[in-house]
Amino acid sequence: MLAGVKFRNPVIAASGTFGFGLEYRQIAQKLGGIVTKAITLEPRAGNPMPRIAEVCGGIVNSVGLENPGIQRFKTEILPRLRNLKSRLIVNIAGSKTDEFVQIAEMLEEDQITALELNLSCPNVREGGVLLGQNPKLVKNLTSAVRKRTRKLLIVKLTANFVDPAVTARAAEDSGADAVTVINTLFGLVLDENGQPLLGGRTGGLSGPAIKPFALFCVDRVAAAVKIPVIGCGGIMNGQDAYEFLCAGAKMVQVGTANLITPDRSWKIVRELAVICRLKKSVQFKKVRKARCKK
Amino acid sequence: MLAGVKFRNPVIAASGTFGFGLEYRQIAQKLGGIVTKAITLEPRAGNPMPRIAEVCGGIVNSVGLENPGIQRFKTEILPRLRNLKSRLIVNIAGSKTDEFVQIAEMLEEDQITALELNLSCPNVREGGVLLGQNPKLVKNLTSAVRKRTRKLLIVKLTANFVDPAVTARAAEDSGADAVTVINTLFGLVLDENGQPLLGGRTGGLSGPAIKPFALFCVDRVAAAVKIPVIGCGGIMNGQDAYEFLCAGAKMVQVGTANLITPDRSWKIVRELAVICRLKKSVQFKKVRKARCKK
Amino acid sequence: MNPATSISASIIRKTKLTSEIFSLWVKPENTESNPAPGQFYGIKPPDNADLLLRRPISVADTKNDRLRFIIRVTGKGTAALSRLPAGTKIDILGPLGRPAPLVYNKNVLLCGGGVGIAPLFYLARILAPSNRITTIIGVRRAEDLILVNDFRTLGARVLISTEDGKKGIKGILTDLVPRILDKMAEPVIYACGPREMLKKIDEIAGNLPVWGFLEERMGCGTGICYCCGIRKKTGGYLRICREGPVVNLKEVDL
Amino acid sequence: MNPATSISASIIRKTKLTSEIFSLWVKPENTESNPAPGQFYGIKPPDNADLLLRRPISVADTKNDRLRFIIRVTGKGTAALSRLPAGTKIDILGPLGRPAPLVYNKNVLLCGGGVGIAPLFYLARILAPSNRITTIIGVRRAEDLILVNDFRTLGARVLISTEDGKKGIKGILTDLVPRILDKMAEPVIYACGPREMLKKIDEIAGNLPVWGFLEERMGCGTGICYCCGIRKKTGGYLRICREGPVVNLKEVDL
Ligand SMILES: Cc1cc2nc3c(=O)[nH]c(=O)nc-3n(C[C@H](O)[C@H](O)[C@H](O)COP(=O)(O)OP(=O)(O)OC[C@H]3O[C@@H](n4cnc5c(N)ncnc54)[C@H](O)[C@@H]3O)c2cc1C
Ligand SMILES: Cc1cc2nc3c(=O)[nH]c(=O)nc-3n(C[C@H](O)[C@H](O)[C@H](O)COP(=O)(O)OP(=O)(O)OC[C@H]3O[C@@H](n4cnc5c(N)ncnc54)[C@H](O)[C@@H]3O)c2cc1C
Ligand SMILES: Cc1cc2nc3c(=O)[nH]c(=O)nc-3n(C[C@H](O)[C@H](O)[C@H](O)COP(=O)(O)O)c2cc1C
Ligand SMILES: Cc1cc2nc3c(=O)[nH]c(=O)nc-3n(C[C@H](O)[C@H](O)[C@H](O)COP(=O)(O)O)c2cc1C
Ligand code: FES
Ligand code: FES
Repeated sequence: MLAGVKFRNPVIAASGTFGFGLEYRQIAQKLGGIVTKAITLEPRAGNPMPRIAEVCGGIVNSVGLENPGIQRFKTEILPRLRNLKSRLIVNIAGSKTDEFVQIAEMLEEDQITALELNLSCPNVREGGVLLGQNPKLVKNLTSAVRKRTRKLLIVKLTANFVDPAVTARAAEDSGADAVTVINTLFGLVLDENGQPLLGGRTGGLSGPAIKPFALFCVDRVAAAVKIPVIGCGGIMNGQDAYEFLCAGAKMVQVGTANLITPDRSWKIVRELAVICRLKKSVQFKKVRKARCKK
Repeated sequence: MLAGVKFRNPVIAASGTFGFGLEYRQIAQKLGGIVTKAITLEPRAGNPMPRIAEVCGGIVNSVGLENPGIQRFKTEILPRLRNLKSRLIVNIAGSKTDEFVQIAEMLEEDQITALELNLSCPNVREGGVLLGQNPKLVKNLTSAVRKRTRKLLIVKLTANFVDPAVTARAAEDSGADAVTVINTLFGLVLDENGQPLLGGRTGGLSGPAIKPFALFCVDRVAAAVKIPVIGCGGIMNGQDAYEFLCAGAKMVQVGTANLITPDRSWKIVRELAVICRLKKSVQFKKVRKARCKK
Repeated sequence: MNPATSISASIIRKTKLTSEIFSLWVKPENTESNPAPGQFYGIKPPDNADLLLRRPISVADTKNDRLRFIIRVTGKGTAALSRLPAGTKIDILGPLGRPAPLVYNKNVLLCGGGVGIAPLFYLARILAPSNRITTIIGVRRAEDLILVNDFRTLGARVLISTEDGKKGIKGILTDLVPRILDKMAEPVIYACGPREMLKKIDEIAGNLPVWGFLEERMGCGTGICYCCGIRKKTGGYLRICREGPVVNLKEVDL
Repeated sequence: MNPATSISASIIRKTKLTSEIFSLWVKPENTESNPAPGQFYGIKPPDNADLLLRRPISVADTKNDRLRFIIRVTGKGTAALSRLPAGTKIDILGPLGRPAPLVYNKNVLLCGGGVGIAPLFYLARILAPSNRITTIIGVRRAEDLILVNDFRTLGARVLISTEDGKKGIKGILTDLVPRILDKMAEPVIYACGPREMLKKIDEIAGNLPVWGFLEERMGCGTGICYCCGIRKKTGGYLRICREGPVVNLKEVDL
């Protein structure tokens, strides 16, 4: 249950790590939902190869925004996602507020439950600063999209060089229904000669390596806003998911783990169910208190 | 060589991970230098136990600022560090600008090469915001200390919720001789019941898990300032150290690795020497270019 | 359809083929898997937080329900796999990717550079009964040669190039290709090896289609992460793990 | 002085003592190490990015230059160690910490809760020739008992408490302490086990000093990270790895 909408279970496949849901529909249906790879107004080619590097406790990716654009998403992909038995969330990216708004307007299809605004895109107007690093831009963007969509509106926050509690409040104040915390951390990977390994030069760090930081952010954001927090970052198993719930998340997103085995999120659903039953969620309340005392 | 001062080699033991240099003097002497554990004006007890948790690819510590205070540091510890054959850097922490300044004034002893300002302390006046998250505070603090010390002045930056390139510029503009990039990332560790494991509730994440993020920050800061950058974060071996130099650092600090084996930094010195000889540092130039094109 | 679930398999035989290359015969538990030539598996290195991702490894042969992988140690993942003794259980995901197209009654040319010859062996075994097969194996040092006799046993003609000149012709694989192609009627070419080699062969082949077995650093191996693209001549990328790994080289920008 | 360099050691014998506890005899290479009772080693679990830190493990015995460790599997590090076969090389750092003070011609009482009895065995072996030793071993289930006969072989009197009542008295270790102490002249007490047990024993002992073997989560084990403090009654912390692990319980706040 998120902002009045029911989900089969609290585990969602994170954007960019489950394609568009076409490859593993049978898994997608068993999850709480799936978030599509980011969609932009125009098609994007993405970054040059290689796009992925393995690092200690995680991966760094520089896929970039490769996607067919909103038009082809609607004509070629959406129809194939019809009758999906779980919630479909579309991740939207753009470089201008206007692009986000246009895409949002084009996604009024019933089969879509929510839009997730991806704020980790370099913002053209502010010289390399990410949209998501500027609370004012977050506010403007969220309000602008809010006015044009009746879908559930989720804002996906970055914790790179910005306090996500601040941007979360900006999103909340502007009508967001929920926030996803966090996106990847910035990462640079050099090869043995000290040269950048990734085609995109730098990338985004995800996986277990970012889990303690992501938990910190979720805990902090959950204390700062009233809208639900979707926890994300390094969740590899049911225990990890449980910890995010204890830190104050209402639901979780699983990213990197899907790359290892496509049914990993479904395994996490089952593991989490066992743990929650065991703990009878008594712990939840305790933790919540521990957090609030802070 | 850092801001005109010669170091035996480019590897320094990072603050908080080599005590006060008393425990392993024989190793301390072989390094470029050592940074002491943070010193405050008054003695501090630090956080309750447990103070350390192991996580994937790293550790999260909540030691806090346990230290005997500047007075006892001067009377009990400094004399025992006399004739150290490497550079002694004192890490200073405080909750007010004034505290930093007072400590700086008390550390005019010849045996100290540099002061390192630890900006990762919650700032009392700004409601939980870290000193190091606010460029204006960084500016004021650095200027204030700069006026009172002739020592090498190093500012240790945090990359938690702030762009270290921005605070690095603030430090540079205010007379800092170098910046250390980065301190630990925020981290929360929960136990299997979802309860905070650390006595201090939250802590600082260090070790290999933060290396790609730290490299990103070093690369970014090195492009933003002219003063030398000391790279820090997840350096476990010579190759790691080499990568930080390639990313634009002039020297490196080794933290977590010292906890595993006290002579690890010395091993890194030797490994780094081999690598640099092999690569004849041709690579350095190439990388520098790659960076600047960005 | 790619499988969503990984399977447990036991290493039943491990052999060292050269100083750098080893062969694993594995037996998947409780499943039948019928990979086609060109397909690969994602092999999970032993549990270590440093080795999160699966390693894509082509099927080099099959026997009953057993799979053969031939692996060159190039980094920490393959090194970790090379240390596993027979009897160890490993976690594998597959078969993944689109198979190589099969042909009948053709003159087939297989070009394998280094360990790239491995997936071509499985292809050769399937094609051998109904095609005439010529194989060129190119390696740097004679001691890096693998599978030569296995190909001969299939009835294939085998040519060898070594850079040290100690076996076959002295030179690189692509030196041999023009001479061989000249003498082949309507050849069908399959090639696996470094990008430059594939590129060269494609040039030499002119209008003939060349089926290249491509490699790229992979995230998922299952088509969901978009990490393994190769640029299509018509624009955009195709995913090597999903639309590949075997592609018509005419259609991509190498 | 704590060593700065770790040493390589071979596991020469591994024995399972109970379902959870195993014993390792290891032989350090190229070094003599003469740990004293109460000291410990930092044992590096096998290479895995998930297991960065050393595990502090007390010396349970020595023989020539060999060291015995008795380890209970409580988490992933000790589990990983328990899976290493004899012959494996492990990386150890030590001896670390301050030894237990030794006494002569005394009535010594050793109180070991669970695997806490392990370091007391080494102490007992050193003290046995010149002291009268009484040992109390407290465990939950009779099958968790270890070292009982070893202590008897040293000539020590051994008393047992089990919570399931299947061996010795039914109850906990501290139930036995008052009765034993009453009958001992000028006893010297050493205790190792859970904090509550140490606390209770210290209370029971009144003015008698109790040498407690303390545990805390450690970062370095060598005194440089300040992660392992215990509050001193006089204020501030002492480092268990450096000023301990054996401390006079009267001086600390348990
Ligand atoms: C479809 C396909 C089939 C393959 N079949 C075989 C085979 O049959 N035999 C064989 O020896 N090798 C094969 N390779 C190459 C093999 O996957 C890599 O050599 C291996 O992943 C390297 O892993 P590592 O841990 O040893 O190296 P590291 O450099 O430590 O690996 C780090 C990361 O980079 C990836 N990586 C590094 N090099 C490559 C590469 N060349 N291709 C893809 N990913 C790479 C790894 O998978 C890992 O994620 C194949 C590759 C692909 C894409
Ligand atoms: C001085 C000293 C001597 C010890 N001697 C012995 C001994 O002889 N035999 C024995 O079985 N155990 C002994 N212990 C306890 C042993 O160190 C822990 O049980 C072990 O570190 C747990 O590691 P793990 O990976 O299995 O558990 P995990 O819970 O996975 O460990 C996670 C982290 O917490 C630390 N940790 C967890 N529990 C403890 C603990 N109780 N004490 C210290 N660190 C802990 C680990 O070292 C590791 O860094 C001793 C502890 C200390 C401090
Ligand atoms: C290969 C890859 C591609 C991703 N693409 C996107 C994306 O398009 N949009 C987005 O908001 N997040 C994207 N992410 C971030 C993930 O959705 C997720 O927030 C992040 O990886 C942290 O979670 P994890 O540690 O579970 O992977 C991507 C992550 C990976 C690994
Ligand atoms: C146990 C511990 C204590 C630390 N104490 C301090 C400190 O007092 N002052 C400080 O500036 N940094 C402190 N740090 C941060 C380190 O100096 C270093 O910046 C950080 O750990 C990242 O480097 P690493 O990944 O190599 O450990 C501490 C780190 C650890 C692990
Ligand atoms: S590796 Fe993920 S799409 Fe190919
Ligand atoms: S564990 Fe580091 S000081 Fe004791």
